[in-house]
Amino acid sequence: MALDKYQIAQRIARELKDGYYVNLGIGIPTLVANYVPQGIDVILQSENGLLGMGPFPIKGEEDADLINAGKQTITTLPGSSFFDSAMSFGMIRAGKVDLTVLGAMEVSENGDIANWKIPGKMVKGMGGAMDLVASAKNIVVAMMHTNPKGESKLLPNCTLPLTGVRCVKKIVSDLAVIEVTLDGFKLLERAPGVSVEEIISKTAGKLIVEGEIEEMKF
Amino acid sequence: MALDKYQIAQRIARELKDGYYVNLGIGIPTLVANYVPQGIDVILQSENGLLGMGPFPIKGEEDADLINAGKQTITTLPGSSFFDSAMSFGMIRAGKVDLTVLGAMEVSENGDIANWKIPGKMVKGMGGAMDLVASAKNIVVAMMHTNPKGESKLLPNCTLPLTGVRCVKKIVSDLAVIEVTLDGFKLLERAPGVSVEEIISKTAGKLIVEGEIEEMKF
Amino acid sequence: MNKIYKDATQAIEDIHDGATILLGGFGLCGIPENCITALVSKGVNNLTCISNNAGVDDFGIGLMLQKKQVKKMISSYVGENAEFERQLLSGELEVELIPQGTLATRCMAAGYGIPAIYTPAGVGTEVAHGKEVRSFDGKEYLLEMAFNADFAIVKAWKGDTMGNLIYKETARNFNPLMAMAGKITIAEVEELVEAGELDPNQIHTPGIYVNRIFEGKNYEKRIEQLTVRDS
Amino acid sequence: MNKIYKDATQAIEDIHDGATILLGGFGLCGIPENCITALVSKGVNNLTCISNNAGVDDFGIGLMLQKKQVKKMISSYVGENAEFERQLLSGELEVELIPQGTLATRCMAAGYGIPAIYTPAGVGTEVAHGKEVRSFDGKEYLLEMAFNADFAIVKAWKGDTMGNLIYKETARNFNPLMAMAGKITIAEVEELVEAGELDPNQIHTPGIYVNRIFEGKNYEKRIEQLTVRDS
Repeated sequence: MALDKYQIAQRIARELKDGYYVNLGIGIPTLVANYVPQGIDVILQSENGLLGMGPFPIKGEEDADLINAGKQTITTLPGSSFFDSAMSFGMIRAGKVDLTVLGAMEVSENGDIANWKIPGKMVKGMGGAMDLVASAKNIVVAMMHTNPKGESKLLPNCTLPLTGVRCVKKIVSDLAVIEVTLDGFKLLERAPGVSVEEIISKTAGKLIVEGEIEEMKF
Repeated sequence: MALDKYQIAQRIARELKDGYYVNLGIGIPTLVANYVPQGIDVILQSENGLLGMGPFPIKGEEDADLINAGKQTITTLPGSSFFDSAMSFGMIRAGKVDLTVLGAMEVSENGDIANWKIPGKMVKGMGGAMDLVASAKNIVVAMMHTNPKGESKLLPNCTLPLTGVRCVKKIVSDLAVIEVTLDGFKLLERAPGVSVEEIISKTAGKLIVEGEIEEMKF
Repeated sequence: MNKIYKDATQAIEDIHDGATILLGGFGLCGIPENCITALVSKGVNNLTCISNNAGVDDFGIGLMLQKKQVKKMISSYVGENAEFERQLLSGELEVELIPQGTLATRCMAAGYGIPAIYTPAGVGTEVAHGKEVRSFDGKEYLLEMAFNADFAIVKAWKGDTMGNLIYKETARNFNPLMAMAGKITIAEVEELVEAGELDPNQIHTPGIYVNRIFEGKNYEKRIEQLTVRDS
Repeated sequence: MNKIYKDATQAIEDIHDGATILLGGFGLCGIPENCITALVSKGVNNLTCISNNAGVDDFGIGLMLQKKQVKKMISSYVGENAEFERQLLSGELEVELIPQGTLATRCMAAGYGIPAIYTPAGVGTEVAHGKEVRSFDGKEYLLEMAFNADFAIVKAWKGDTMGNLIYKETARNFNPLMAMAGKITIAEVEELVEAGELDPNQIHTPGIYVNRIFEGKNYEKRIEQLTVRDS
């Protein structure tokens, strides 16, 4: 069984370590916050100017001046701080954010990522994604392994306009956990019940498979 | 009679306009604050991180955390703000400070200034002076016309290491008010009882004297 | 010295056709609602607007787009605005998309008298086209220029008669950066107080950067994505 | 996550001979007194110290100079320190003098992930020797590199257990800039409070920049130039 989006988030949450500062993108990455392992403190950074993002507000207590980068109403936690967008991207560029999780339309075997534009179809803009991928030491992509037509999104080369080059470190898809190495994609784990053969067949880029590939447990 | 340091400050104060943000250097420039014309509001910037510098504190009310760039204990005024040194020099470089007054050891006829170092004798450092002279739109120098040996400090070229180039707009010395033009020093006013001839004889750089030169009034 | 203006209409009176304007806010959060309304009423045209987003169809900069007052939009993210997309696809509207951190830092650079900055954002992408790429310590960066804008229009929570500003929560975002970057900076505030009422340790934008200030009215503060939990 | 240290001795324990250290403060205002005392006690040597000033003979960085712990001093202004002058003239101490705004901005650049900045300060002077000069819009600027320091040691007024810092008055000066610029940042504070006790709108240095924090003791806060008026 392929993972659902909650399981993808849950698996990514295992990458968290105590004291990590983490930036979570819109979509599946946002869900990671719900699966922070017990006994671990992580601090969420929202690039519109907040460290220490808390959960959604209780109904009726929403505050228009307090939103995250996805423009959702949120709350703060004890120890939060607000700052302007220059400082926010300053700390991102300076490598102070330990883990960045974001979605992707395509990832290439050398770690390039495309997630901001489909020429002629979609022009929403890159927002903060280009800054994040150009700066973060540790970028994990949450994505579906294939597009709705069944075509692989893990490619030898991206076909869409790039967001950043040679930056993705790890991919957690509905089918697998994959590390991006200097030699290409490397299969680390497979989704429960998903065969190595299926992952190979759905990965267009070079995929390294070495030894026994463990099944993820939930 | 040559001006004393208080009269130099008093004459410089006539350059102030309502609403001006002003940075006053150490020494005679500091005294300018005592002669702000009536009916005019100026805001003093201290480059260690304060806008709205007030007078010295009343004895016993001094605060070690509240000093000016000369390291003197000071006070704030209503509407003051504190900021860090990067923002302080940011506003200086961005040209937001309307008038900068500072001392000089030498000024050349093209507006170069030297005021931070005497090789082999004095090495205190430039502090914020190089940032100020490189950035300010409007720099007035308060200085003695000659050194203790009677040698002119208004030169064809500076002999000491420069603080900045082509930046001084006006000089108020004990003898004269001089504008720095593209063609050299231009005599604007003379101290009460000081002759044009004396000023000419004590100015080593090219001095332009056109028409009647008015005497300053106090 | 008087920086106090009666209202938005008076504060934006001299904004002319063809002006370049920085507008604070992120999404609909912390946007200068009063000034946008006044710009729409005034009907000034051919504007170049620099703002992180372009509002929604019927709020924020979207209101100016509807009236076709904007010639060029410089933003980082412009989704969620159908009229914007229509004008963009029809070629009526020029759009320059730049990374959000680059947008923020180009404002700061202007306010700090730094003519250009190096940033890694966009290296190897179409954002790098025509730009200088330079390597420092083995990493590549793009040279990006400070903004040069005629006006900056920002929204703050509190301000005083000297032009000092304090922002609230994430409504801070681009506002302090843009406040530093305009040749003329106009600030609308929810509450305008006398000089001395704000703690000088807590000023986000010192008054030296603010030319005009007024107390705004009738803030709607629309929420773009209302997300709540039950308990 | 624990950023809290017992005292200065513990917080600076791993500062090694030859380290490059940024030290906050302007004159004797806002200097990390506890950490300086601990560095003197520890006797660590061959340090490169980056600080706006070098203290006075018997206070601040002057204490480290007396013990000859400093190999190189990078400052903007070093007057009022006889022992400093002696070591400088005798060649025992290397000194690099840089404009104050350049010093501040090179710290900020490090904290903002900007590898280098352009500044007009020092163009045409000996500060420009060996540096790239570049013209933007007809004005010349020097290229100055971001600092790359092993440690930053700063002093704040209040801090919380997450490392968030608030400075008081002009004791802010270089502290927030250096706090952003160290590979490891150590903050000493006059009062250490629990997370949640500080207003998140008023944090000057967000905790992400601070690795270690402790509540300092026995602050002398010496005044360098006591100037008062009678009434």
